[in-house]
Amino acid sequence: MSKIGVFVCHCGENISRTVDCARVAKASGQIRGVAVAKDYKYMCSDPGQALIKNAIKEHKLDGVVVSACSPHMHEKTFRKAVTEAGLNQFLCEMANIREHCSWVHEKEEPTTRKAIELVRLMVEKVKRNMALEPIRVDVTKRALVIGGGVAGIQAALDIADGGHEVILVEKDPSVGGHMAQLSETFPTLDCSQCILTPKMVDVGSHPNIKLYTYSEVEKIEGFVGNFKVTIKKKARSVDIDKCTGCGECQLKCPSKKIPSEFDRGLKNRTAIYIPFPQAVPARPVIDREHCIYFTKGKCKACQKVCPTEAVDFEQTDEYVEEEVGGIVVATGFDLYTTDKQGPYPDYKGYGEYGYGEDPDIIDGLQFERLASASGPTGGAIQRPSDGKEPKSVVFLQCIGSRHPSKGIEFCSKICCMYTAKHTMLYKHKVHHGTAYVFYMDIRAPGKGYDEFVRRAIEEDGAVYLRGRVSRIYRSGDHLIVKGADTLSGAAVEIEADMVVLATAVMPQPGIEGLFQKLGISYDQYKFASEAHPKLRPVECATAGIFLAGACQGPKDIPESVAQASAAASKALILFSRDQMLREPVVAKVNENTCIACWYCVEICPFTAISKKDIRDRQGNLIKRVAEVNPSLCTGCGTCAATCFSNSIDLDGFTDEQIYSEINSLMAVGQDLFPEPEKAEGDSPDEKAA
Amino acid sequence: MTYAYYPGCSLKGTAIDYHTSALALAERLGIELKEMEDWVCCGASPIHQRNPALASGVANLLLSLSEGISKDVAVLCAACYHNMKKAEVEMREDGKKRNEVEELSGIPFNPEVRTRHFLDILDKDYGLNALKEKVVKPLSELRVACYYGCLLSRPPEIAFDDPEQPMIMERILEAAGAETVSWSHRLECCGASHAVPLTDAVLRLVNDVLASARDAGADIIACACPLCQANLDMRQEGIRAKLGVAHNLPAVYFTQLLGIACGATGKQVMIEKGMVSAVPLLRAKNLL
Amino acid sequence: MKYQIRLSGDEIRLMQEVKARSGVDLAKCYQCGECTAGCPMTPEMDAGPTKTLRLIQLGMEEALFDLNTPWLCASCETCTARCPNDIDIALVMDVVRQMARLKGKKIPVKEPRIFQDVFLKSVENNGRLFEPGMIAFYNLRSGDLFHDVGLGPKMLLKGKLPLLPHTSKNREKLREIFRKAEALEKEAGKKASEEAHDESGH
Amino acid sequence: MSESPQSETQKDGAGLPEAATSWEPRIVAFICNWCTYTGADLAGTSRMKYPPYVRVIKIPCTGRFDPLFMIKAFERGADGVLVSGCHPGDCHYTAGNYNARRKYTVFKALLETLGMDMDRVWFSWISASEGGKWVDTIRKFTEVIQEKGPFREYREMIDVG
Repeated sequence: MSKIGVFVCHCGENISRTVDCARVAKASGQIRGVAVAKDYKYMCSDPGQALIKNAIKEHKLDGVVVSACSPHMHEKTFRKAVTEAGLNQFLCEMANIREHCSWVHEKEEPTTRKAIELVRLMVEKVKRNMALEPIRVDVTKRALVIGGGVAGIQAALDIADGGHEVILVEKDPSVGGHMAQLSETFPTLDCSQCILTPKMVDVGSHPNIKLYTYSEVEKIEGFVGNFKVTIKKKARSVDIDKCTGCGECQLKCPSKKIPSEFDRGLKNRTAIYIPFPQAVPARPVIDREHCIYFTKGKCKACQKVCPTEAVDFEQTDEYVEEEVGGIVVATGFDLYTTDKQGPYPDYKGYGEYGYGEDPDIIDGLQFERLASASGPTGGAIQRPSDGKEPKSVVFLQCIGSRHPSKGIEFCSKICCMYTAKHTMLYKHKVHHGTAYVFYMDIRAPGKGYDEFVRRAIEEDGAVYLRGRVSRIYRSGDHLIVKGADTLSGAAVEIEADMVVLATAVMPQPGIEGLFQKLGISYDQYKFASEAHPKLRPVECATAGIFLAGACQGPKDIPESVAQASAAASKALILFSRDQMLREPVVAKVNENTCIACWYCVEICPFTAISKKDIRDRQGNLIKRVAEVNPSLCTGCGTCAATCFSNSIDLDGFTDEQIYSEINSLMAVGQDLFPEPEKAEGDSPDEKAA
Repeated sequence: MTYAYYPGCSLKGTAIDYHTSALALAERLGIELKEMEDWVCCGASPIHQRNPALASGVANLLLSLSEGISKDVAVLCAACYHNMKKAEVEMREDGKKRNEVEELSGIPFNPEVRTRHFLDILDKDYGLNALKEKVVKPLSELRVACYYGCLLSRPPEIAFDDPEQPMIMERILEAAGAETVSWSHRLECCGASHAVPLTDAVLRLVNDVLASARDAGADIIACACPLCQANLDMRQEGIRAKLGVAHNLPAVYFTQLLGIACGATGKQVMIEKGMVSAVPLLRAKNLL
Repeated sequence: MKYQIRLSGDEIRLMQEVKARSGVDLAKCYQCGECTAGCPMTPEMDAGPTKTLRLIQLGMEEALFDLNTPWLCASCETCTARCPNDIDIALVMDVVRQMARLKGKKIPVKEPRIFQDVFLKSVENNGRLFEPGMIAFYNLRSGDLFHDVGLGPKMLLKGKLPLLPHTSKNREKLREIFRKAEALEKEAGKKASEEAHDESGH
Repeated sequence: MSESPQSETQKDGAGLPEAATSWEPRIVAFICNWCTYTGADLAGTSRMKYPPYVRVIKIPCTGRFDPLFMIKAFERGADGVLVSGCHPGDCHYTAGNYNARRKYTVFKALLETLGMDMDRVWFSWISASEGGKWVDTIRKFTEVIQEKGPFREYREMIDVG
């Protein structure tokens, strides 16, 4: 007969507010096989853990059920505690009576009953748990960093400086990301490129970093410590080893009217192009969609002019495989657009602002390019329609963001700050102009941030209006902006020369494709989800994959950099060991009953099952059976549920365990739910009666 | 092509020209607008301003009158369209609301009934290509400002085109050879529901709409609502008197222009009914 | 309006009553002002829709029914269409008018109310609107005897005003709906105020 | 399948809760550890509310779900069974949820032929971020089961069998 200990946590009042914890403990004590059942205010605290450890020793427990929060929260804590008391950690399970019970139900009888049943379910499972040992696997001490913006650059440099090899994959022809597009950065107004380009150069020249630009992750196999990554190097049509980056080809290219991605459509580029002068690598790429040779079959002007014969029209996409132990995802963000059919088809555009068709209504990144010394106007603020200097500019915050009827509820976090910065950049260049800002709330809780916003208002004279804008329309030379100032209660109409929309920060369009390949989860907006919002903010639920920067949610530069270093340190921790332990949740085959139908081999998503010959001493084949490679098996259990002869089981989630859980739910006859008063006189001896 | 036609009160009074021109046009296109018998007033804006539930109850009564004619109710007036479509959409999507309205009106709701504005019928059912074939007198060189007003596309759930940037009337009139102008006040409210009690405010709103159309270079405004047309047409004199602005910009129904394009005479579409006459303009463009 | 208010926890009742009548939850309103920004009638209004909603949120019933804003609403629904939180603001304006009437409040701007009554009376009487009768009756009631009087003869000349009312056989059915709706709104009022009372824990 | 072990509590049991005077629906949810379990956790951390009649059995992946689990649950008195995992394409284990679905489809057809009320079995995709969807699903499912009442037909069916 089992000797199980049940430990019911009050979690302060988080559980006890709606669940009668004392009753849960009392009822648990009456379940067969339970040797001891106790409740305590904070089971995860030191005294709480001590209580468990003492009980294990005192009652010689062979299983523990901690009835508290979600196992995702504290399973590790309690498994560690029972190990310290000499119990195998896999003999400890958690009954989730907080997230799945006390927090989601009212204070009523069925809630406490549910808590008791959840305990009983786990008790029945633990009775059938087996002492297991974690699986040891070798760690490949190389990292993959996906995304070459400031977060990816920082993570790559930190890991590389820590002495490990890094594979950095960037989808665009150059690293740099959005930060390279910015003019100046808040709250210090230092030049973005001045602080970023040295890091870009470091990434390009670091001996530990292998840089794949114009490349994408095609496939990922394996698991923490042992990932196998297939990278697609898109055909650049230029041999970057031969090319010297002289730029002759760009000058001669006849196809010159392609909107530049880097300048966000405010300037044109050629079909063979280096995205911007500071690009790393400073090597061109041919945009095959627009190249005259690729579309019409004639031209080759670039090839003729190239002094090193680097242009290669025959180049094809190339696939390379890399083995890594950990992955940092730093795929960044893009901006929501107000277009009717933008890159985010799930979200409505802004018809009331003309669906982004008016050239003088631009977004924040376009304004950055206008204000940038390296931008299309050389840093002069000129409106796109006619190049005139705008005398009044209206900045609109919360476009897309905090706008549930357009499908987005979150705050984009960075717009309050960059809009204040924009008003300053504008006023520093157009002294007699007026900058108006429509805002809903000012969110500037960073170091020196609120002071910065006040400076925009007090020193640079930006006019802040608290309200949203209902419509923007063109009237001759001007844009009419119809907004409101709720502080005065007035409707406000402004004749503007240019309007700048602080549009929502969104994940890269289509990024969920990559997240699916990585097997990591993401939220409704397709921002990657962290393992725990507070305590594991840079890890994914999938071990060995870490998050950095705005792919996880809107972030400014300091935050992205900090998170990138945090992700790098997580990777370095992973690489600090030669071997790592994995949960022993793996499938095992009963060779006596296996009928060699090979359905498991076919269905296993990880090719962890192979065919094994069983031979007698003479080497004659007796039979063939399935065999699981435990270092490849991830424990999904598909094989166990599929096996025709029921010969595969999954450690930790065996058929026996699951059936006992099901049985326990429906067990009756045992009055586990006496009213508290009625139960007063019960003694443990009566329980089997 | 037969539709249950609900004219509404204005079309039998101040907007008799809208009714007549629509019927003349429909006949030329081979569309049958069969008037529902014994219809009542939808109550326009005052009805929901008094009691929103009452508006839905009356709308349900109106929808039920289409039985035996067609599941599609053709409507020309934007206020009627708004009240009926809003009730119809709400009842179809919200079971609780549907029960309430059925209870109040004592009439079961038929979820297959659809309220259709005539613009939508021309665009989707009849089709622009078919329409083009019927055009005998293209509206060439006529610069038209298409005016939607507020009620045709608000709330967005009842809109039959993009609620913020509809192009349906432009598409239709362009198919008839007209040149349409791009202008800012296509969807701004003209204040028609206050035309009687708050005339001064309404003069301001109408003046804004007319000025916007004029600045965009329009010769004429095309309307799809009797309240809008009456307001834009009749208030020009008040604007001249009170605000000192003379617009002299004809505002007519899109059905009148289409009727002419399809060969109807001026009389057949009652083009002479407007306070600001469109006749001289249309003569100058050789359309009359 | 007075610029000091004292909050006691009861203020939520007004919002609950509006919700019971309209289904609109004004807790969603974050006072962004977009409704006021797009409203065509703001030049004539004393508060604008945003502030009107705020008064409901704070339970300021007296101040709310003093406003001309709900009565100047032209029902164009621009506010509803643009509200970032999908609040049917135009419906709230309708409901405020309705509540004011049922509670017997003095209406701060009489003309729209008279027009509403006269219009619906005409509809109720004839089943259909009789425009000349309605206008004449409106002028009588509002005391503005010569309102728009210049337009009448011109419209008659143009044949745009019928001389006799149209009636409909469904007039009775229509009247029945009017009567039932009136009974229901009174009942709903009682229920709403009771519910609001219960919910606020009194 | 092998005979499932008789649980010790079952030996204690005196039968099924047929005579319960105030009947409460019994819903068993088999949910995957990565998506739906975490989504249900999120519903908790967000303090959303739903009826307390669902009992969760955690499995690593819906791929582990064996339709026989469902049969067992009904046999032991469940009135409804919910299976929920990651969205198609989002499976932590690449394709487990897809396999589960495929298996279930085949099984469903079989059970329907046998006259089983398959409205008592729901399959859904709820991701780690969809706490609200978990709550909605439980609410709706509970409503449906409450409307249908105890699953007497099944127990009668197996009694006859």
